[in-house]
Amino acid sequence: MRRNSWHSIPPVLAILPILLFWGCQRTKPSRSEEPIRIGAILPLTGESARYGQYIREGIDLAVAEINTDHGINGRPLTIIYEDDAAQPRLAASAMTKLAEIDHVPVVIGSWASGCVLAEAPIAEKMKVVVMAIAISPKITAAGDYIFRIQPSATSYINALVPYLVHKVGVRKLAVLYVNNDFGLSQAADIREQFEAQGGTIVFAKGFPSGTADFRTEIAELRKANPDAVFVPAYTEIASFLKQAREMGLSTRFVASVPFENPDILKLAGSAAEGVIYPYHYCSGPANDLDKGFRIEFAKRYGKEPDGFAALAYDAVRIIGSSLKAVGTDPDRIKAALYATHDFPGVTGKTSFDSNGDVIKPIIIKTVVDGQFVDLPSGGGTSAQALGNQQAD
Amino acid sequence: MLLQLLANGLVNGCMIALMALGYALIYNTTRIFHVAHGAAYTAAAYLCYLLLIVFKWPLLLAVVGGVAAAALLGVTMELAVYAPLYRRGASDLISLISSLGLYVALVNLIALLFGNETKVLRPGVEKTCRLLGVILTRIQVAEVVVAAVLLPLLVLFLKRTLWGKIIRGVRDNPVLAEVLGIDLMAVRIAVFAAGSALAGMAACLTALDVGMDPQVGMPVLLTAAVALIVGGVGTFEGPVIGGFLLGLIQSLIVWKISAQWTDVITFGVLIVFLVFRPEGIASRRRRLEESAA
Amino acid sequence: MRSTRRLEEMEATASSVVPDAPPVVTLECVDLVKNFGGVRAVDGVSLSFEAGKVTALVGPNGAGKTTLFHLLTGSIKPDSGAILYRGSPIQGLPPWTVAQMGIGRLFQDVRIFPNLTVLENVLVARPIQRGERALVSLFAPRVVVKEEADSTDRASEWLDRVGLSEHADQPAQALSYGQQKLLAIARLLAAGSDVLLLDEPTAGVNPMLIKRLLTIIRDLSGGGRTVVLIEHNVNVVLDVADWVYFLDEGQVAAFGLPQEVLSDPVVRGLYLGLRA
Amino acid sequence: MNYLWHILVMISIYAILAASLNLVTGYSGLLSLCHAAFYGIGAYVTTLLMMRAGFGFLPAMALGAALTALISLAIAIPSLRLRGDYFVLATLGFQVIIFGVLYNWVSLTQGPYGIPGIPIPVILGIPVDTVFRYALLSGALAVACLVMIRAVARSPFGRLLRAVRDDEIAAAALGKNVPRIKITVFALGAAFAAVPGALFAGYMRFIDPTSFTLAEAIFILSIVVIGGAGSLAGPVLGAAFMVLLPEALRFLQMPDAVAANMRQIIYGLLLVVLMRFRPQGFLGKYGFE
Repeated sequence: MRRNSWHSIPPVLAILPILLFWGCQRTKPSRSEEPIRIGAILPLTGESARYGQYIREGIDLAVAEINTDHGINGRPLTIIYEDDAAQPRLAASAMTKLAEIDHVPVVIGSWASGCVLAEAPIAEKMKVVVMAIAISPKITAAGDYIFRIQPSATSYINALVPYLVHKVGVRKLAVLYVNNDFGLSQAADIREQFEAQGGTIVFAKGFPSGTADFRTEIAELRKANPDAVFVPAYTEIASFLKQAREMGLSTRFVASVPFENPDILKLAGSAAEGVIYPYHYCSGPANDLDKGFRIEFAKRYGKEPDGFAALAYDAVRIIGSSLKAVGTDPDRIKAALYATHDFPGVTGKTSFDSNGDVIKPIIIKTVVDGQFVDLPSGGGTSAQALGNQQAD
Repeated sequence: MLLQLLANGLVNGCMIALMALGYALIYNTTRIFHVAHGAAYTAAAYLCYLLLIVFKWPLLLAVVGGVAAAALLGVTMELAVYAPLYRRGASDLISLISSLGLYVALVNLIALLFGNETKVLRPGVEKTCRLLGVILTRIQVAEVVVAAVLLPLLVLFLKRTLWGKIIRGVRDNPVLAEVLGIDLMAVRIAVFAAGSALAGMAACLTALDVGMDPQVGMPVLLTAAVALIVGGVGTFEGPVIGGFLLGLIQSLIVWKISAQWTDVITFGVLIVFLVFRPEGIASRRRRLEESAA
Repeated sequence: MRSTRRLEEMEATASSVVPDAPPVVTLECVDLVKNFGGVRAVDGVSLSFEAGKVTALVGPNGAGKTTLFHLLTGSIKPDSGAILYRGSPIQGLPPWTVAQMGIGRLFQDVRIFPNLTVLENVLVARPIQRGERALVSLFAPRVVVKEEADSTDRASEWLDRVGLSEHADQPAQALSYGQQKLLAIARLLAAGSDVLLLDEPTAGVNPMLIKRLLTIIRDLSGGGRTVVLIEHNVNVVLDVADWVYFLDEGQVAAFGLPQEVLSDPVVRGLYLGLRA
Repeated sequence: MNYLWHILVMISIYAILAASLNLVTGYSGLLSLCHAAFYGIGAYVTTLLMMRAGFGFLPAMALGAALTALISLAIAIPSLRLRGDYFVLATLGFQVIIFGVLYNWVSLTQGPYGIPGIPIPVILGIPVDTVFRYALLSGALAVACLVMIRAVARSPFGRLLRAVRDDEIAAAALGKNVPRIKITVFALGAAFAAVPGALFAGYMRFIDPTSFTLAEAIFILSIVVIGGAGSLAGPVLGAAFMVLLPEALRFLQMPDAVAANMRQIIYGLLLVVLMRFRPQGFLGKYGFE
């Protein structure tokens, strides 16, 4: 048992490099009749896997539609998916692999901001265009090749605060944020904006991602008695709302982007009624394009599209049209993206600013009778949202 | 306000205590740092979900099913992994690493089968009761009732009956116990079944109250392990006391500081106990390793 | 008090037996007490050990002999009483400090390092090696190489002495139990201990090896070292011991020359009767 | 080729991590679950020294290693009188605490935001700005660290470590100051763990606390165990295996929806099976028995 030597190493060790080299051999750069490959790095496992799944659904639908419509100038579009489990290390690995082995000109994703920031230097160096679906304000300055289809977290707050102050009349605001980069930056942004508008923040505390029990915070909130509670969080907010109603906390509840998630409605039930939140995708079909998208999506997946699916769908279509126009050279794709102006997307007219950040309308929404609905006076016009963007 | 905080701490303490007592049963007897206990916890919650939501079983049956599933999984892990290691005389560290492997594999299997998103067993707003200004949901009341019945009964059972004696005997000296004709493997199976069933009970009740996702097991397990050390390894009332203490401390942290510091302070408490009172609250004896040469 | 003589008498006798050479007491303990829970394992024991002599501790199981060794080597701390090494108190010092002062110990269950080779077991025991400092081993490898060559020579000598040279490169766990005892003794020798506390050196060892062991023990005490052994084998005690302490229930019940103590009827009843 | 260079960088990083943990766990028998914390402290200290104090990469890394060793003392001194499970639990506790501090001390570490824009390491005036150059740098540092760790392991100090692992009571009875030995090896392991931390920060050019979690600590430990605790080549082989395994599985045509979970399941089962049938790992001599 103690006499061991190299021959006792399991054969699997020998197989690994072979597998690896076989993999390298197998994926040669494409010829003209072969499919055009682009990459996607998403959290397909781990705690954030559900978002990866939504995005995937949007991507797959867009790709299917492009391919039934003659593909990219006759060549089919295919997506090579890589999982990053929302871990920057794995995102960097996946980015290098996609750029180096698969020679993709464009990578969609990732969803986690930290992953995008880890991808960015590699993408810059290897000249791969990244179309992130991530929210952190830091991505704005991540690099020349880095675009994003989702508005920056700050622009949501820019749209939300005037609504809260002027339409709802909130003077005292409590903030209960998920303690990660998203929650922290939302809390900081709203403090700045809200206080600038003359309001006061009467309570601000963080909680770890995944928290399911908010009863102690709720007891405190009852004492602090704010006009509204802003909860930038993921599905944790469902538990919060449920418990807040159970414990008779009767203020207005304000959420952030991840709130529009059918799971949250299912989890929170009637407790989700009346929650106000900013979003980038309307509930009713915004335009004819969106109407078609919703029908096709329902056909394919048997459900309503999610806002991330819609963003991903737009992203693929914008990339697809760039590919059609300029081919697969990343630098030319990049230039085409910067030149994109008022692209008709299912999430509204879409442009990119000089940082690669998206310019698109942000609307204020709420929940009525268990449905996400647009608030009529909350914006929705491109002009107003654009105004907010430029103020950013 | 204060009463509500105490009540919240108490309800959480009940669940930590259940989990910690189950963990203590296994740890005290087998000395395995059974991380996969967290996976048994998660599995119980998901089976309860499957029975209740998918198969539309009645609530009580679904909970029984969840508890039974945890017990079955615990016993299977013992038979398939730990027992062969024990027979080979492998060290605790081998068991620990195996246990980590089991945990990773099982949790990912659950994620594969059920998806990564949060699930709740009772969507929507729960009916509440009010008592002295304290608001509790019916599920929370059920949690307290179950814990109030199960915990004293179990602790008394373990302290007073032959079974308790056998388990303590095995803990103190497994070799001697075997010489005395105790079927060690049967005792191990029994503690894995009982300990995992307790984890399953805590899991089902917690899932009914606040829902679950595939990753819930590890933090619960770690909290239970801390409760065990703080309360006192080698006793059966120790983990229960430790569980309630931790429940209260965590409620206090959320109130006075912020939930984001809960882990740091919980494990800070662990370190303080490990260094200054490794025998825990409940044990009067110092640990043998400390004094004997 | 069951002891046949009082302590002062014992000492008087001890010095009167060997009038010509004034004895040098290297290690002694005074009124040592150690309780375990409610049990008095060591109950006011006073002993002294002389250089160049072999002192045997005998007594029934549970008499407190091994506990006494634990106390003398600092493994456990006495509740009260003093331990003096060459006149200065050492109670409460950690075991490695006690060992560094020159008090070595052979464990009842040998405690060799099973995964180290036989040679390595002895090398570890060499005192004050500069290469045992992490930074020296990292940044001054030449010093270490030289020191190691020297250490290896010395270690090989000790292995030769106990007759284990041919096993030098085997893992220590491959040795027989008796050989492991010899290895443990070689380790003690390499450590350069002045006082050797041997806990049942002959138990479980075959007669051939016992002979070799006893020769080594005699040589050691002849060379001026203080040897203390816990021993159940009467013949061994009669063979090598200069003095015998008889312990019972944590107290010294008798002291004297081996023949005297072992022929004492009380001792015979208590001890030999049990082990006949 | 960059993909292969990238994998080489990753293997180098994990080889140093595993080899340094091997000093603590394999040679000294101290199962530690806070190695990711040292890795993280190394990454953060190096990053902060480079970005806030203008240090070069190598001096920042060296200072990072020294500081990590210092911090490890605060962990080692109270924990080392604990044995077995208790020691493991204490290190686990410190892992959680250090992660919590990195995560919540926003003013110093930028907490969950992470630190982007870490400067490219410049070695002897040459910017390490391609994956190939980085592979050379990390490979060179890995070789340097492994040579040093080998020197330690083969020295009388290494022998002493193994003796303490086998029987610390016997070692103490031979005059060896067991706590000091343990504290020394713990600090040494921590110092070596800071080097891959610096490499990681310089390579990713972005760090956030989520790279230094308990799961990462378990991952490093499993590399040591799989490669073979207490052997010199084991950690390198283990690191290669554990880095290549998920990369190789990328090329297996598994349905994407299950692939990632399957990878984790395979990893978990691999640990279980290995412990059952080859507890000393691929190359190890010592199987925690």
